[in-house]
Amino acid sequence: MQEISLLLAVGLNHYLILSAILFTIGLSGVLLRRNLIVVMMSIELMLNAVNISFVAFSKYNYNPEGQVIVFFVMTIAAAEAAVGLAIIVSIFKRFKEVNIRFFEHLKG
Amino acid sequence: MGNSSLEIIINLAKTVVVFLMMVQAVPILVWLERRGSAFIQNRFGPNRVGPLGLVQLLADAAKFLNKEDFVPDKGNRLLFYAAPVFALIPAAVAYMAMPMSTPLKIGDSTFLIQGYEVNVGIVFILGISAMAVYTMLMAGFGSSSKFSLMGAMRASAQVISYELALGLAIVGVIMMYGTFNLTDMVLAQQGAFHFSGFGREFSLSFLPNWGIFYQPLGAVIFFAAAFAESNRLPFDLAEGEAELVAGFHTEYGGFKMLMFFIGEYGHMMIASGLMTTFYFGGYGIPGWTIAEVYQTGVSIFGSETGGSIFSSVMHFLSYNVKFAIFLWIFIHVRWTLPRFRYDQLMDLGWKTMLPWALFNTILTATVIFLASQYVI
Amino acid sequence: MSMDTVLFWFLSLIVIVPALAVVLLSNPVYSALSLVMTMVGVAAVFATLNAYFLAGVQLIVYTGAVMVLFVMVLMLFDLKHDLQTFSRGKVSGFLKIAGVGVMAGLLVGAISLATKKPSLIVEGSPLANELAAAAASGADNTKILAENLFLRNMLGFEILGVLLLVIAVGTVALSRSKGGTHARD
Amino acid sequence: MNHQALIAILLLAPLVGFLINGFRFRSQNYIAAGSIATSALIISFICAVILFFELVGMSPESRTIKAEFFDWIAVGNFKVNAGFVVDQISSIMLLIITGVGTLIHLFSIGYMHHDKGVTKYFSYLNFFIFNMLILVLGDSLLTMFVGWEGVGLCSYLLIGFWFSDSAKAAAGMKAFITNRIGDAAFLLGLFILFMSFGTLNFHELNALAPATMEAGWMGAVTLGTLMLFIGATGKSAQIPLYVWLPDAMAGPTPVSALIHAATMVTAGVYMIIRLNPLFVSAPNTMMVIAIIGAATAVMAATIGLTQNDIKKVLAYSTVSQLGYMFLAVGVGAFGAGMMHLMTHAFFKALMFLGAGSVIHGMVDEQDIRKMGGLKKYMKITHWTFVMGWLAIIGFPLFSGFFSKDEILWNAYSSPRGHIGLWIAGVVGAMLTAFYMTRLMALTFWGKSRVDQSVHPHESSASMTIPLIILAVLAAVSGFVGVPHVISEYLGHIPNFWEHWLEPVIRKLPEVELQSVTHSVSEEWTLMGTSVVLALSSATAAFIMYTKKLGSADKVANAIKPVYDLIDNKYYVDEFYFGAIINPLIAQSKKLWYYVDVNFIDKMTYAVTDFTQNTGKLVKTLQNGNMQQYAMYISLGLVAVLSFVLMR
Amino acid sequence: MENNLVSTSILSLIIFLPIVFAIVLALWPQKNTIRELALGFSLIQLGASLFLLKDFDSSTAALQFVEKFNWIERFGISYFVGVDGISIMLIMLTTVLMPIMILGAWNSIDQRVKDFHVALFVLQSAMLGSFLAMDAVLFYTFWELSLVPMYFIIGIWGGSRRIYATVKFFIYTMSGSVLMLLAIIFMMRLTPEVTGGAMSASLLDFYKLKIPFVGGEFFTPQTLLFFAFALAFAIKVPLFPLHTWLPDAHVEAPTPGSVVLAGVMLKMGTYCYLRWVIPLFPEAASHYSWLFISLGVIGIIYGALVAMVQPDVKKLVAYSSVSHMGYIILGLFVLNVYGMNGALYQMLNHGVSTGGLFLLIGMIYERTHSREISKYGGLASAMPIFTIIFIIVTMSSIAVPLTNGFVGEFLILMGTFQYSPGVAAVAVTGVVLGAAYMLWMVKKVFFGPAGEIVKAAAHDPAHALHDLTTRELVVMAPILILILWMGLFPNSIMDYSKVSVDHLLKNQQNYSLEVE
Repeated sequence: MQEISLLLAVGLNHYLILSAILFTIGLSGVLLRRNLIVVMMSIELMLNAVNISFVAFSKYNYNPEGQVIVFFVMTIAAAEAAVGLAIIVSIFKRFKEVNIRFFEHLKG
Repeated sequence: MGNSSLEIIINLAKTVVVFLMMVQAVPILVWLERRGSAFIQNRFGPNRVGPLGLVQLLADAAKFLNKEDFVPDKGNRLLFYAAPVFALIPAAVAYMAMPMSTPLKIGDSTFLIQGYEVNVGIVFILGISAMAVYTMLMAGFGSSSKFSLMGAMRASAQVISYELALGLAIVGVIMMYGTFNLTDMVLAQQGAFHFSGFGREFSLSFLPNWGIFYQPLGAVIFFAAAFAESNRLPFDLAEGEAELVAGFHTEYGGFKMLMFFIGEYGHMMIASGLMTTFYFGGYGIPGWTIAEVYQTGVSIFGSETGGSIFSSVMHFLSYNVKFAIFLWIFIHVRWTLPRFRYDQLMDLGWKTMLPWALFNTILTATVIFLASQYVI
Repeated sequence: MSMDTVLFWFLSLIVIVPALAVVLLSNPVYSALSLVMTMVGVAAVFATLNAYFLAGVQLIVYTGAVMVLFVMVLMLFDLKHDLQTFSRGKVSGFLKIAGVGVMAGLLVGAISLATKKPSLIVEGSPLANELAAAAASGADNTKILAENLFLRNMLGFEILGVLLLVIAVGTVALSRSKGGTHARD
Repeated sequence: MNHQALIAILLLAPLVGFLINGFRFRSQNYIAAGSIATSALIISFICAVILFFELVGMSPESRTIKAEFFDWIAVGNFKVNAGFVVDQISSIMLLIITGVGTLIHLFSIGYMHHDKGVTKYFSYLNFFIFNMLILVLGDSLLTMFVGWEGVGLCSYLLIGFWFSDSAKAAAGMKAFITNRIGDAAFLLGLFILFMSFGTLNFHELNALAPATMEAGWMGAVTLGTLMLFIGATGKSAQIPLYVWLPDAMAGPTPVSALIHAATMVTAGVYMIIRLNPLFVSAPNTMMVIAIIGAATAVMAATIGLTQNDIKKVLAYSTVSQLGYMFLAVGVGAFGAGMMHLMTHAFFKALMFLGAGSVIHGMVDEQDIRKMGGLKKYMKITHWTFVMGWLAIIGFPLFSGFFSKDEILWNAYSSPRGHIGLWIAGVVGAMLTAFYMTRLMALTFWGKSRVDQSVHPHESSASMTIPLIILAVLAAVSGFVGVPHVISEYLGHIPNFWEHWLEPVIRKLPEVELQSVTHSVSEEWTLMGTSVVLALSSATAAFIMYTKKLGSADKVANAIKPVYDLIDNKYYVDEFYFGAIINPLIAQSKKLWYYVDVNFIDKMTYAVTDFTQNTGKLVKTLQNGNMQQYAMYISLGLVAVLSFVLMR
Repeated sequence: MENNLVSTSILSLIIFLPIVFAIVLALWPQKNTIRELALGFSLIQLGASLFLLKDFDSSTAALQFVEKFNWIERFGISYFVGVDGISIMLIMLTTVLMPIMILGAWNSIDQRVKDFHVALFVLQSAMLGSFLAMDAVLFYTFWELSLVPMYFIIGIWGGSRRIYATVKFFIYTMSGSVLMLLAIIFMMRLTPEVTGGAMSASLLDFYKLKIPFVGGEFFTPQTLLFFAFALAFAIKVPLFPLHTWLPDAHVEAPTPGSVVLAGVMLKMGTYCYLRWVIPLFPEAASHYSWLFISLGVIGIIYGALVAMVQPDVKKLVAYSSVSHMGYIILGLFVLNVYGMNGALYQMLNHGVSTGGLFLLIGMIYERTHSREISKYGGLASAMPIFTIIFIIVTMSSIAVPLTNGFVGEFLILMGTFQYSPGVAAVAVTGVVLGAAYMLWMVKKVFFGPAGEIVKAAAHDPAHALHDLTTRELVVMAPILILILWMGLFPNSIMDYSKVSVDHLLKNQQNYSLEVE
């Protein structure tokens, strides 16, 4: 019964777990993928996951601040993508590849 | 909800209907375009198959369906196939949010004459239609052809660029009406021209209360941007249909090509619909308010249901008339204006329209603020 | 089995399957397109959470702009000779996968343990009532958001504006190419 | 004219002379420089004479003139004024300094007239006199110390006067540093006395001197006075710090006469006499002083036997004579010590000036083996030198005879004396007679061994007049303190000296005095013995160095090892350099190299290296692989999460 | 004391005038008048400090000319400055040396002149601030601020190994300060028990603290705090064995840098012992005085021995500084009236005489561009006036009576003797060694036959060794006057500090300062 009700009564938990799963998927992408663009996309995934939990909290706590944050996050994500892609493009121009190991050239 | 299953069924049916409506409008538009262009160019156009060449379209459809399903050798099959399908979806989904008439009330049930009502309709439509870009990109990439890819790039860059101007033009409207809801906007444009502000009332009885009178600049920008959004002349750089290869769908043929056509015309329809809704009173009839129409219907049919049906029908007609006019303008413009150069296109988008749209936004905001705060 | 429940499970699938595809598919173009799918799903999730405006914005910003950029860039690069998909290193690979797995488990466990109570706001308190009333009418949702954004978080908003300006300039500077019709030097 | 102004003029006159000459130091006008300096000294001398007669006019018990100018240092209980005092002891010193000083200044005019730095020379001389006056007039140990160091400084400057000769500059440095060693001990003594008595004022210290004799070595008085005595060994060139004085002969000869014979080197003796009540209370110190004095007297005299440089002979003679003075004060014969100080000042200044005259006449030749027979070339120099010679060998009725005899008698007869001390004294006297006669013989008598190119000549009047005056003084000054035994036969000449000093000299305690009794015949016997021995040794020397010139070498060859030892000055310099100075420098280099460069810096480098190595270690984590960074972050997150959950 | 603006805010004026000057100099458009302007400014500054000296009341130990404003109220940090007998003379030393330094640097600094003077003025402000600050945080601010201009002075205008030297200098001093900052914060957290609740960084409140102390145990608050402070200051002093930065810094620094480093900056360390360490941690200070006395004595002898074998003049003087600073530490930690007065006096002496030596070395370096002792010799014939002045300053450095050095050294040794005769007996060897290395150097450089450099100069008229110019004489005149004046009339200067020192010694266990 317990399990069925868990399946049926969708609440905050469900959204948070969805968010958590999405987040870890994104994280694994960041950790494992070699393609810089995919890594950035995984970062977007993580951001989205967090956004979901913000919105969910916002709804279940009746607090619109959560949505404001999401708004901000989106804006920053867009900015990040722009800059990130610009960097990636310049890396691509230099190396004709977008492997993340090219960033190792930047170490001190 | 007691009658929820019924509503679900009816709503689903409604979506199908609206989608079919949209799809079916395409052959008509194609015919219209071909005939219209023929007249403009002083030729005959399709006139052999059926009366006035109307059946030509069916013949064309048959031809499309029977054409060889050609896939470029090194192309990406998945994307190549997915692209035309995706071309349809955004247009259809967006179009469904368009309010086309007053709700139909039959008994306890109310049926909206639109696919579904979205609270933040504008945002929704913009968001969905923005996805059209992927179509081009997928097609361009999937074709594995330089021309396709270049066309896709150009087209998508263009779309993204003009989306800004488009969106900013709408901001003025949104501020003015204070809502994202399209139906609310239509309702706000009822009656004769009047507004209150600066501590007094203004009214002009001979003008309808349309957005175009409040947002002329916005309307122009929106309309121009809409052309660019739908990749039509004078902004069809990506395709260069008349003289170059056909842009991102160079490699396409047959039914897949048809789907792209449908998608493109769908965009045109969305643009026309939005134009109508934002600036030309939506489904409203100039000089005849919704309540008056409803009352007339009630008086004619003697029942509220009848009044409702009458109102819906009348407004649907009104909407479609305006809609058709804008569609015609699209077609007309296509065959009358020359094409921009690509850098001119970008300059226009970024250096002319965007600043003006910004100016419009700021002007609107200032006026609204002043009107609400100060008395003349 | 209400509509919401069905929608949630459906959308979960819509979100998670493409998300997995993003990470697992070796062709980055497919990854990007899968991500678009996820974004749309997330937008839908927002909509189920009554955040319609955000859903729209999600569509406009993410699918309409950000992801387009990604896809464009990917297509521009046209990475035919695909790279090695996953990073090498047995130990670090194991650590990464284990870390992610453990984190997923921990997060899920933590969430299901921690938030038995759906709301963090004391029910029946004036604030809760007020907010509940505000939230009840979906129409006002956007307005509340707007008020929050432009009244309480004005500074943040302005800073974001500045950030965007900086980003714009920075991006132009970064991607300035040599040669071409617009070349300056 | 009040006393304070007199003392001020006395002090300031040389200072003003110093300043005037100092500011025009580039001038080569030796007449101007000399007259400025000399007149400053004459002014001082006049003041000194006036002050002396003021004292004479006073009653014996209250013979002090005090002058205080300003508070110098006043911290806590410690207060020292710029205070000066003229009493029986300092007045004699005053007269000697200003008197002999004037004569030497005068002599210098002639001696230095060809030198380029003559003005500088005179300014230094005046400055020396100024410091010497502070030394003797100061009413406290600290004021004395000011002069004490000041004369050291001047000595340094004057020894190194011809600084372009590296050896001469080194000699100056050696003098200063050796003196500094003594000064360091002097400072310690000063601290000890201040901590025990709470004052550094001579009169107060003397008044506070304990009545009972202090036994043992670690008592405040014994230790304090010992420390002061070490200071005195430095300044007065006693064992073990005498080594600088022979080297100090590098300076101009009048400087040697003034500083290294007549005045500065006697400062140690003067200081002990100044503090005689205190020293009396410390018999152990007195014993040490006496032994050191006697030892120095003998040892320096032996070295004097073999020296061939005329000034070096005189220098060792000075060391030896100073030894006599210390022997005197060591046995409690402060009066005798003081008297020998005075007579020595006269005859040694005379001999140095005479030597200077010889050197001048020989055009800077100092080696006595290249002289001889100078008697006929420089008559005045010869005869005045003879006076000095007679005085120093203790020829009866010459000044040296009285003072030296008094010392020898006291060395034997004093309760703190000892027959051994007397024997040492007599041996010293014999040796003195021998080497002085040798000096005379080799320089003035016998055949001339002068180089053909050199034409010896008598010096000018400005040089001979001081010689004559000093010769007279050397001859007759002994009569101010004629011993009783002799005065009985000379018409009862009163012992002015004893009367003059009596109020300020503390007698040895009655207990001790009564423990020894000596008869007059003993005194005669001893006196006779010493005189006879000295004169016979002088005769031997005369014969060896005039009649049988080769015999000296034969003797030397006969006792070769001893001769070599003596000829090399007992290898003391070599010992000091080998055992102390060179190891010190070598160890310092090692210290610097091992401690500073290799230990402390290496330690700090170790710290920095540690930081850097840690950084390098951590740097490997920062390999540029961003996914690994992300991994660390996520692992950290996992850790935090697990911690939060498991808690 | 009139209540006009100048007298009530004279201390702020003295601290911040140099900053104003620095700003004016930085903005000054004409490049060729910078030196004159800077000199004028430094003279104004000297005038201001003389004004302070005139109004200073030497008969009281209380804090005078106090100014106190809240700075960071939440932590009780205030802008709190005041002057008493301990600091007044160091203020004078700083302001007196400043014009001398500027005049001395007239020719030796020939590039980035403006920057140099700006740095110098900022440095002066920082040093004055740290002497006058009565608030721990304010003090720390100035203390750290003083490093920055010095860093640039050595790093920009220094010799060939300047970067090494300046980094060494900076890291050494910084690392000490960090501990001090910790200690200050710790003490601030203790202050509520004396102020009744509010936190305070005021030194006067620190004085009231009773910090627990257990003799023989290292890990007691007072002992730890004591060592935290003492270490910071010991590095600055510098106390053996933390001295190795000093020779490097001195050798590489330009002449004015060396002067200010030896003249004033080292005094900041010793001054702070007197101001902070001894009154704040009385039990620990007396309990561990043996340690500092031993280190001081080792420093005296070690510095002297090592100085004796240095081939470089500047390094020799630098090591002599180590030796002299050892005397000061010794004087401070014997904790009696002689030692402390002597130490305070010796701070001034060392500033004057070592500053003078560095100036003189700078003058000769300008002419010959060499500091190697072995290359010199016979300089006295070529430059007699220079030689005379050098010898006078040397005499001051080796503490010959009637120069200033003697008074300080004598009092310190006397204090040491009172503490322990044995220690004094060891320390007194420093007197001998001091004479040895200085005279050795004088002999090698000035005396003897003409050395390499003098010979070269004789053959080459372009590099002729001309004697001191008028400007250089003017630079040295105040130094000589001070040397003799302070040697002859020490009371005229010690009178300003005696009351304060007495007060400190009498109430060492229970120190407090009144505010006038």
